[in-house]
This record gives sequence, C-alpha cells and structure tokens, in this order.
Amino acid sequence: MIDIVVLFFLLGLLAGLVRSELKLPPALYDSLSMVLLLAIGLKGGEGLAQQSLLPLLPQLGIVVLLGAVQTLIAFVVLLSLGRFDRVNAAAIAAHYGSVSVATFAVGVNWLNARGISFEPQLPIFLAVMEVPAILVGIMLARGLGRGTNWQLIARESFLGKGVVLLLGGMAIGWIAGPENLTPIRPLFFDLFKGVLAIFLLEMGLIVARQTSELRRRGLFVIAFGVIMPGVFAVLGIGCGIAMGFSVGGLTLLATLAASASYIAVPATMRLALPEANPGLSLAAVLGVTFPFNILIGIPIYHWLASMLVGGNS
Amino acid sequence: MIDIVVLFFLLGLLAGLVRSELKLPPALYDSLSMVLLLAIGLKGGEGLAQQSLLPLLPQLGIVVLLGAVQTLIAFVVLLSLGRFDRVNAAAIAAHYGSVSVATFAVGVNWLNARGISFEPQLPIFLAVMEVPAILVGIMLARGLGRGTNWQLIARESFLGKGVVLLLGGMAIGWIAGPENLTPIRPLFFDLFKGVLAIFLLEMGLIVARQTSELRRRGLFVIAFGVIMPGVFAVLGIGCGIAMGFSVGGLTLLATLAASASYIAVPATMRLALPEANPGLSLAAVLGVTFPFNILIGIPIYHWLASMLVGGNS
Amino acid sequence: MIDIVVLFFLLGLLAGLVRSELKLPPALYDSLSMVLLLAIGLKGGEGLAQQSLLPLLPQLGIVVLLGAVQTLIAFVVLLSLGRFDRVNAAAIAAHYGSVSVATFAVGVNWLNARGISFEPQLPIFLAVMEVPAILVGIMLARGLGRGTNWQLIARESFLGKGVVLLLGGMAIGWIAGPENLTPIRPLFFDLFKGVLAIFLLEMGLIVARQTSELRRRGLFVIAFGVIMPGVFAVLGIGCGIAMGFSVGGLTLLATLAASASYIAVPATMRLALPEANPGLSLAAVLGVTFPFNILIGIPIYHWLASMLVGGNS
Amino acid sequence: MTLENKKRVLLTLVTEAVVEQSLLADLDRLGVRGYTVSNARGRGAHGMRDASWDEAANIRVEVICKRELAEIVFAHLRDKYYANYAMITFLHEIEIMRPEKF
Amino acid sequence: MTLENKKRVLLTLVTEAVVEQSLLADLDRLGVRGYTVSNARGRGAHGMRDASWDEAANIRVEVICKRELAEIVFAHLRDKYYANYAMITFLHEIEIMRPEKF
Amino acid sequence: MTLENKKRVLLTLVTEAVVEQSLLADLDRLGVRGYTVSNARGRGAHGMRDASWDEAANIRVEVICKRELAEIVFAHLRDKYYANYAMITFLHEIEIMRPEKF
Ligand SMILES: Nc1ncnc2c1ncn2[C@@H]1O[C@H](COP(=O)(O)O)[C@@H](O)[C@H]1O
Ligand SMILES: Nc1ncnc2c1ncn2[C@@H]1O[C@H](COP(=O)(O)O)[C@@H](O)[C@H]1O
Ligand SMILES: Nc1ncnc2c1ncn2[C@@H]1O[C@H](COP(=O)(O)O)[C@@H](O)[C@H]1O
Ligand code: NA
Ligand code: NA
Ligand code: NA
Repeated sequence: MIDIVVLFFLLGLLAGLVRSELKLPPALYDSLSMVLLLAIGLKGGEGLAQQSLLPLLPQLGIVVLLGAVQTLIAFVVLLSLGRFDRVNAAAIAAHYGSVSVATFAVGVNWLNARGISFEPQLPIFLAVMEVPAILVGIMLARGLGRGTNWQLIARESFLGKGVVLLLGGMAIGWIAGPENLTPIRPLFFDLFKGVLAIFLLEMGLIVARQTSELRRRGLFVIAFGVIMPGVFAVLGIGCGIAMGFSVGGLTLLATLAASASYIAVPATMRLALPEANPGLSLAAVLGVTFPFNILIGIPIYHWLASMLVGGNS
Repeated sequence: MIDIVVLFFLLGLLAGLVRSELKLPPALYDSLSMVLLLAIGLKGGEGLAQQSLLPLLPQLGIVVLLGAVQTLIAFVVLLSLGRFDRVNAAAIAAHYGSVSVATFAVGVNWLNARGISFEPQLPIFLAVMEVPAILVGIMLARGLGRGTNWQLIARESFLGKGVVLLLGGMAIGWIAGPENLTPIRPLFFDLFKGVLAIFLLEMGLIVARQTSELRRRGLFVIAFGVIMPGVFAVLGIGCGIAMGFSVGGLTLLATLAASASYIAVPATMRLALPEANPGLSLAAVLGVTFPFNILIGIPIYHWLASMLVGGNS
Repeated sequence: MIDIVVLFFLLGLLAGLVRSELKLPPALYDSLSMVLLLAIGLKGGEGLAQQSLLPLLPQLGIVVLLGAVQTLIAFVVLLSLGRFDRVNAAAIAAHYGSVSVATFAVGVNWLNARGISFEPQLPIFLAVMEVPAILVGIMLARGLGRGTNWQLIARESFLGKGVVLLLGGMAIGWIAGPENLTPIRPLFFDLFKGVLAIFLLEMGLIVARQTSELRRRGLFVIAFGVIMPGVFAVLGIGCGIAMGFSVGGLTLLATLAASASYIAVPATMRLALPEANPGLSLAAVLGVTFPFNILIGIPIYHWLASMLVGGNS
Repeated sequence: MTLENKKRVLLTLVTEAVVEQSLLADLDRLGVRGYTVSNARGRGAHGMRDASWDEAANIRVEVICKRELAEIVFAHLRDKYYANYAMITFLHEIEIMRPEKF
Repeated sequence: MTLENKKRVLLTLVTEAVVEQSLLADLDRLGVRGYTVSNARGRGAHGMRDASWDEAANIRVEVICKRELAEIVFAHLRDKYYANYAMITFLHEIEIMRPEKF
Repeated sequence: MTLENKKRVLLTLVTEAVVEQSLLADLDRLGVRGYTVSNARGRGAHGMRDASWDEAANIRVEVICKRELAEIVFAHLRDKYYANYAMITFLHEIEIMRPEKF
C-alpha cells in the first residue's frame, strides 16, 4: 500500500494539474515546515543523547565529501551530456548535491510506518549536507573568490531557517533527553504524520506548477532528474556501508543523497549566480526528482540497502 | 447543555457585537477550514470503504434534485412574497439551495457528542450539493446561456477549494481504509472539535459584522432566514426517509438542506450576477440562518427526524 | 533542569543574536497566542466552576490595587533615580504595573511540570491586572481628563484581544465544566506545552531584536529591569499571603506582579502618550525583564513563597 | 549624468479582490504587457472594505503603458465594472527607462 | 477615442500601523470621501520598521481628493502626527474619470 | 491656507522578493535617506510571478529623493539587476512638506 501521506501529495498534484482553486495559506506552509524541522531535530537529538558523539566527527566528514562529490558529478554530466553552459550546469548541480527536508521527512515516515529504525545522527547529516553543494556549485561557476560575496552566502547557508531549526531541535532534544521531551510530544511527535500529510498536499500543488516549464525542457531534464538520484542513492548507500549503518540508516542516507534541494539552494543561487535560470533547476528538482523519490525511489533504495546488507531491519 | 463549540461561536459573536479588538489571522481561518474539510472527507471515505458504492448513484441524483428544487422554491418566495427583483431573488435563492460546511460540521459534532451515528455518504452530499444551486440560480436570473461565462462558473464550482478537499479527503479515506488512517488520526480526528471551536469563534466575529446590514433589511429577511431553513429541513428529511436513512443521517441531511452557503456561492455570484447585492444575501445567510441552524435548528431537526422515524439512533 | 519550553526561548534568542534567517509567520504567532490565552482561560474557568465566586470580589480589588501601586512605585523610581521626564517615566511605569501573558504561561508550565497546583482565579487576575496600570500611567503623565481620549483607551484596554480571550475562555470553561471540556482537551490542553514552546521560540527572536536599543540605554535600564520585578514579586507574594494562597498561587501572583506588558500597554501608550519613546519601554520589558523572569525569576519567586509559607505545595 | 527617460502613463485601479482573475484576463486581452498587483483595503462609495474576509478585500493594480492603451483599458473598465463593482481608477505620467518593456 | 479626464491630487502617506484607526477616523472627519490602505515596511528617520511585529509595522494610505482638501489633510497630519510618529506624506496630480466620486 | 510644498521625485521599483536584502543594502550605500517596501505580485517579461511561493514573490519599493540621487540609483539598478532579474523602475515628480527629510 502506498503511504497515506503520499496520497495527500497526489491529491495536491491532481488539484494543481486540473487548476483547481485550492491554495494553502503561505503562513500554514511555513508553520508546518517549521514543525517538521523541529520534530526531526528533536527526535535526532533524543537519540544522540543515548550515545557518544565522538564517532560522529569522521562521519560528518564523509557526508560533506559526499555532497561535494555529488555536485561535481552532476556538473560534469550537465556540462557534457546536457550541453548546459557552465553557470547553469553549476547551479543545477548544486541543487542535486544538496538535500531536501521534505523528501527526508517522507523517508522517515516510510521507515517509521514499517517499524524500521535508523541511526539518530541522520538529521545532523540533513543539516550538514545542505551547505557544501552550494559552495562547490559557486566555485564551479565562478572559480575561487572572484566577485562572490562569500559573507552573504555563508549567512544564507549556515544561518538559514532549515539549518537553525534542525540543529536547534537536535540541541534541545539532546539537552532535554527523552523524559523531558514528554510534555511536547503531543505536538511534535503525535501530530508529525498529520502535519507531514498537509505539507505534502501543498508540495503537490507546488510540483503541479512545474509541468509547463518541464514540458518546454524536454527529455534530458526528465532523464537527468530520474537517473541522477538513482546514482547518488547508490553512492549514499556506499558511504553508509562504510560507516556501518543499519538498513534503515542506509535507506535514509540514500534518500538524502538522492534528494535535491528546492528551498535553500534556489534562494542562494538566485543571489550568487543570478545569470542561472531558476526555472530550469526547479523544473528538474520539483517536477521530476521530488515526486520520483517519494513515489518510487524510497522503496527502491530500501530494497537495494536490504540486498546489499542482508536482513531487513 | 449547549455544545461547547457553540459557546465559542457565542463568544465570537459577543466580542464582535461589542466591537472588541479580537481578530483572527485570515491564514488561521483558512487553515482550520482546510483541516475541517479534510477531516470530514476522510471520515466519510473511511465509512464508504466498508460498503458498496453502487447504491450511492441514485442517492446523488436525489440530493442534486433537492438542491435544485430548494433554489426554485426560495426564488419564488423571494420574488412573490419578498418583492425582490429577479436577479437578487435568484442570487439569494442560490445561497439557500446550496450548503454550508460550517453548519454541517456543527451537526456532525452534535451527533458525535451524543453518540448518534450517520451514513458515511453524507460528506459526499455536502460536496455535491454545493453546485446545483449555483447553476439553477444563474439560469433563473439570466436564462440559458445568454452572456454567461459558463466555463468560469464551472471552474469556480467544481474545482473550488471546498469540493476538492472534501472529495479528495474522501478518496484518501476510501483508498487508505481505517487502519492506514491511524497515523494521521491525532491531527484530523482528535483535534477536530478543538479546531471546530476556534473556527466557530471566527464565525461569531463574522456573523457580528452582519448586524448593521441586517437592521437595514427589516423583518422579511429575518423571517425568510428562519422559516426557509425549516421548510428545507423537512424536505431534506423527506428525501432521507426515501433513501432509508437512520435518524442521524436524517438529521444531517436536514441540516444540509437547511444550511445556506456563505463561501462558494457568494464568490461565484459576484462574478456571475454582479448586479445582485452581495450584502443582502450575506445578511440573511450569516446574520440569520447560520446562527439559527447551529443554535436552535439542529436539535429541532433531530427531534423531527426521531418523531418521524421513531427510535433515537 | 531548565524547562524544555525555556530551551526553545534560548534557541530563538541565539538565532536572533547571530542574525539567522529564522522568522516565524506573524499569523502563527497570533494563532499560538490565541490558543494559549484560551487554554489558560478554559483551565481557570474549569477550576472556578468547582467553587463559589463571591470571595473573589475582594481579591479582584486587591490585585487592581496592586497593579496601580506598582505603577506608582515604578513611576517614582524612574522619575527620581532614573531622571526620566514625566511622560517617559509614566509610560514605562505602566508597562511594569501591567502584566505579561507569556511570562504567566511559563509560570503555569513551570508549576505544572512540578505538579504544584495553584488557585483557579489566577487567570482572572491576569486579565484584570492588564488594565489599571494603563489608566494610572496616563493619569500620571497627563493628569485627569486633559486632552485624553478616554473612550478610545477604554476600548483598547477592556476590549483588547487578551482580555476578551482570557475572560471568554474562563466563561466557557465555567459554563461547560470539566466533563464538557473533554472533546476540546486534545487541542487546548494536550498541545499546550508544544504551543508554548513554539511561542517562546518567537519570543526569543523578538527579545534578540532589543539588544541594540538596550546597549544604547545603559546600565540603569538593566538594573531597573531586574530589580523592579524582584520588588514587585515580593509585593505580589504579600498580597497572596493576605488572600491565603497556596505556594503555587503565591508563585504565580509573584510572577504576574513581576512581569511587564509588551503587547497591550505599548499599543495603548503609543496612542495615549505619543511623546513617550516606545523603544525605551520595550528595551527594558523585553530585553531585560521578560528573560530575567522566565530564566531566573520564577524559581526564585517559588523559593521565596515556600520560605514564607512553609511547605512546598 | 542624465539618463534618457521616456514618458509613459501609470494606470492604477483599486477594486474588489473577487474580480482579480477576470480583470487580469481582461488586461491580457487588451494587450497590456505587464501589471503589478498588491492587496489593499479601504473605504469609498461602496462602504468600508476592510479585508476582514475574502468578500471584503480589495486589490490595487498598476499598469504601465502608453496613453492610448491606458484609455482603452479605462473605457473597458468603465463599461464592464463601474456599474456593479467597487472600483476606482486613475492615471498619471511617469518616466521610465526601457521603453521597449512597456 | 479620448476620455475626458479630470484632475485631482493623490495624497499618499506612510506611517505606523498603530495609528490606523485613529488616522482613518480623522480622515472621515475632515471630509475625505474614500481612502485605500495597504501594509508596508520601510526605513526613515525613525529607523528600520520591518513589520516583524505589530509595533514595527507601517501602513501606506492613499487619498484622492481636491487639492484644497489635501492641504487641509496635510496640515492636520502635520499638527497631530509629525512630532511623535514615524510618518511621511506626499502628493501629486492625477487624472480621474468620475469626478463626482472624489 | 497654502502650504509651501517642495518638489522631489518618487522612484518606484518592482522586483523579485529574493533580492530585498541586497537591494536595500545597495540603497543605503547610495545615500538614500529612506524607503518603503510592500509585497506584490505581477506579470511582465519574466512571466507570471504570482507570489504563490517565495521564489515567485515580488516586492514594490518606493524611494523619495532628489532627482540627481534618483538617477544614480536608476543607473545602479540598471547595471546590477536589469540583466538577470525581473525588475521595472519608474519615477515621477511629487510635492513634499519637509524637505529636510528627503
Ligand atoms: N477617494 C478615494 N481615495 C482613495 N481610495 C479610494 C477613494 N475612493 C475609493 N477608494 C478605494 O476604492 C475602493 C472602491 O471604491 P468605491 O467604488 O468608491 O467603493 C475603496 O474600497 C477604496 O479602497
Ligand atoms: N525617503 C523616503 N522614501 C520612501 N519612504 C520613506 C522615506 N523616508 C521614510 N519613508 C517611509 O516612511 C516611514 C516613516 O518615516 P520616518 O518618519 O522618516 O521614520 C518609514 O518607515 C518609511 O516606510
Ligand atoms: N507594464 C507593467 N506595468 C506594471 N507592472 C509591471 C509591468 N511590467 C512588469 N511589471 C512588474 O514588474 C515585475 C518584473 O517585470 P519583468 O522584469 O518585466 O518580468 C513583474 O512581475 C510585474 O510585477
Ligand atoms: Na542530494
Ligand atoms: Na441549503
Ligand atoms: Na507587573
């Protein structure tokens, strides 16, 4: 059975495609995404409180590298096979080297629904992997330093809403520990799936808006948006195996690697690489990769992970 | 005892009448109404999943007819007794032939609070009955086809927010079935009454704004706004008996018939019949009929239904 | 352990101080504050339903007097020690004579988390103590009647959002009684702490904005913002002892007295005493007193109350 | 330094939010190259419209174009909307930089 | 086709949101026939007002009227608000269509 | 009673919300004394920007200043933003009351 939260995504998509009047208040979308980010962070922090943090450092190095390598690969593919100009190739590559919170949340939900556990540091990876792709992307387009306002970019990247809420939630969860989280559990944990459902309804509406752009862009963008995540998922599983992760952790890391950013990266690229066409990246990321990942990708990545590690927990 | 959610309505009404500073953010109102629509739909779909859909088709025919007939009756009354001009009579009639989600939600809550069950297809009726009155109303004012942008009207009617969320929710509830709904129950079902309470607080504020208009309109509007719903409730119960409904189902169908639209219809009429005075319809619908239904009407309709069918479940 | 909701405040504060991009939609802030006010009111009304209301009247007189006396004391201190001009002294004094809902909510949460009960009339005090300081403050600045639009001020004070929701919630809780509140408990009571947590996150962001103003204002404002609440807390405990309150009630009344308004009073003062500098009051209230109370003040007030009354419940 | 600015007119209208879609479609059809819309509230001959809910909300629409086109738009608005909708329209001359855009 | 447009002035003011009620009541009293209000933020002599919360929000008010009335309004705003509130005011001529409305 | 009004120009620009911070910093640097910002949506050469999400939102910025400064701002906007961002700019003369403010 398809997960119920994904049904909400399909409802939004359908409503958008038939051009219904359905619109969610932007304040609701922002509020829901805030609750999701905090909830993911709190949950992760709660888990981390029960283990030592030291082994995490090398792991963070690995996922930072993973994000950078993904950006490079995507750049080369877009430049050579896609025949994009340097700046557009770099901008799109940065989206794919980075990550998507919504995709991650659907992955978490998919595992939870099946009772599959995962390593608590995954939310940290989510926060950490947002940034390196942005920096690599800008360097690929501009080279080092020339005319780039690095200070602005650093602020946008490290102090963006997503990073602050995720890491802040983790810190709170870590400091408080499981017991002290009890009073806020009804809001952040019990409502998580309902919140995710409404959030995905809106995502469906947003994705539907990409179709006209997508139609203009032709086959390459569609192929890229499907195949690239597949490749990156395998890379992600590879890294996860190197870190000794469980099947759940491998699935989520694959999902992270396969996901592409549609919030932090577009906003930063618009300022850092204004000549890049934002419609191009969003058509690929939202129009192809996001739906692919949540509809088909995640189960495949899980199946792959189970194959490679054996066992299904 | 008066239901607690109705106390919130009275609080809003009072706050509005004394011109307090109380205002709810419009985004909150929109968000709450979205949750209510989805919840009602999900609940209905869950029920439908447990029965065959075929017998529904003739029932849909009956309620579509019910909406059309209501519009006709109201039109004749307004034209002859009310001495309204053709266009205003048609516009107001369309409001009364259509339905109100808020009234329906209060009815659902009233039955739930008393442990009275009702047929799961009622939410479909709610979605279906929104539209026919609009079409009949426009035809009454304009005749067939002359200068009416039917395409625009169709879009406004069939793809409006209310219809999409109700039917979408039903589809999801139907596909998912009771068990798969569990994870989103805390948001959509456990919070239902709290959400309805805050929603009705805002409704109270909105109703309070109608009083000055109402004062100007005199007795006929008030009488019409109270008597017409009573008549329609009886019509609704008649239809319900023809379909073999339980007392709960009869009560809700009476409530639907008695209720008058204050969202979908006003917006469509403003475009389709711009000469009609929107203040007039809203004064009757919001200033009289809505409060009458939720304060007095629903218990009366239930009493009537019990009388006519015997038994109280 | 520091309370978890306070951790959210610190997260917001930190995010604001490092100038992160984090911003909450204003509609969310308004919605959360509405839920908090209603929840506090409902809880209080529920408690009142179980006791006689008559003994309350003299208590209300006492707390009205308390608010007025606090305003006078603050005024004299600001005029003599702080060397503020008459109007600014009066305006700031009015903030401190009035009360803060957010501080009260943190106090309620602090007591709940420790299983300490308190008198159900405290929320009434919260509503009642908002107003007298405003009137006294205006009179201190202007004398009686000269050129003040008292009608406008009365509306702003008595029909403000906070008062209406608190008293309205209490009325509903009182009329409905514990049993009838059950259906709305999941929203108003189970989510209370989660709602408070997100609300305090935003408060942290708001407080962070006061730092530059604060730096300009120097030491007196900081000292005033810390010492004045301490003094008022003792006054509050005194009044509470006179009314025979429990330790929980004393703690909350001390918290109320120590708290300073940052919503109702600033808005009214801007209209009633336009020459007063609003930045000055807000720097003291938000930049100093609010964080002091929720981080350090409340535990101290509780300790004081336990010392004076003996026992710790 | 003096930039060479060209003249156009800025046509502004304030009307009921409910007609937004229909109005913008009209503008497109009349050949307008662009427009800017923002939310508004206000008071006028049709009473207070305080945006407290959808029915009572206004929009404020601005169109930069040549005077001839503005007069066509004006005439269309007069014929289609003046009688039944809360609406005001006005225009004035402005200086623009990229004449090919407007 | 040329429409016969008449001249009026458009008076615009930007000020603190907190005075909205009081300001609009003043406009009514001074005999203004209508006004349009929208939310705004900005910077000026009173520092940054970024609408991050109610106290820091601005409104932008537009009034179309005859020049004589505009000057009366101007004078009133100057006397009542300039000293203590963040406020700017300006005006310019516009062409309107239905002179009886303004 | 006639108030003595002075002339200034009002420079208005509509552009993508994403550049707000960067644009306002530029205005500060160019010596502008104040500005007013409001949210907007619209259509133009860069297609429909309906504010349905952050990437598709516009802002409308107004600056009152002397003509010379306005031309400097115009030139800066042209050089930095015209090529890659959805943006329109225009200006017209206005009458103001407190010349020291602008
Ligand atoms: N004199 C005026 N000055 C500025 N705005 C106005 C004026 N009259 C009307 N408006 C605006 O135009 C809308 C419709 O006007 P009306 O059709 O006169 O009700 C009002 O709700 C106001 O927002
Ligand atoms: N030169 C200017 N151009 C445009 N808007 C301005 C200007 N100066 C001030 N404003 C607006 O008017 C408000 C109040 O101005 P002030 O009283 O100078 O602080 C500011 O918050 C801005 O929104
Ligand atoms: N002719 C016009 N009249 C009014 N606003 C316009 C016009 N053209 C463009 N705009 C506004 O300026 C924004 C950017 O324009 P553009 O760069 O042409 O896409 C649009 O999204 C509109 O909000
Ligand atoms: Na990725
Ligand atoms: Na009906
Ligand atoms: Na106080």
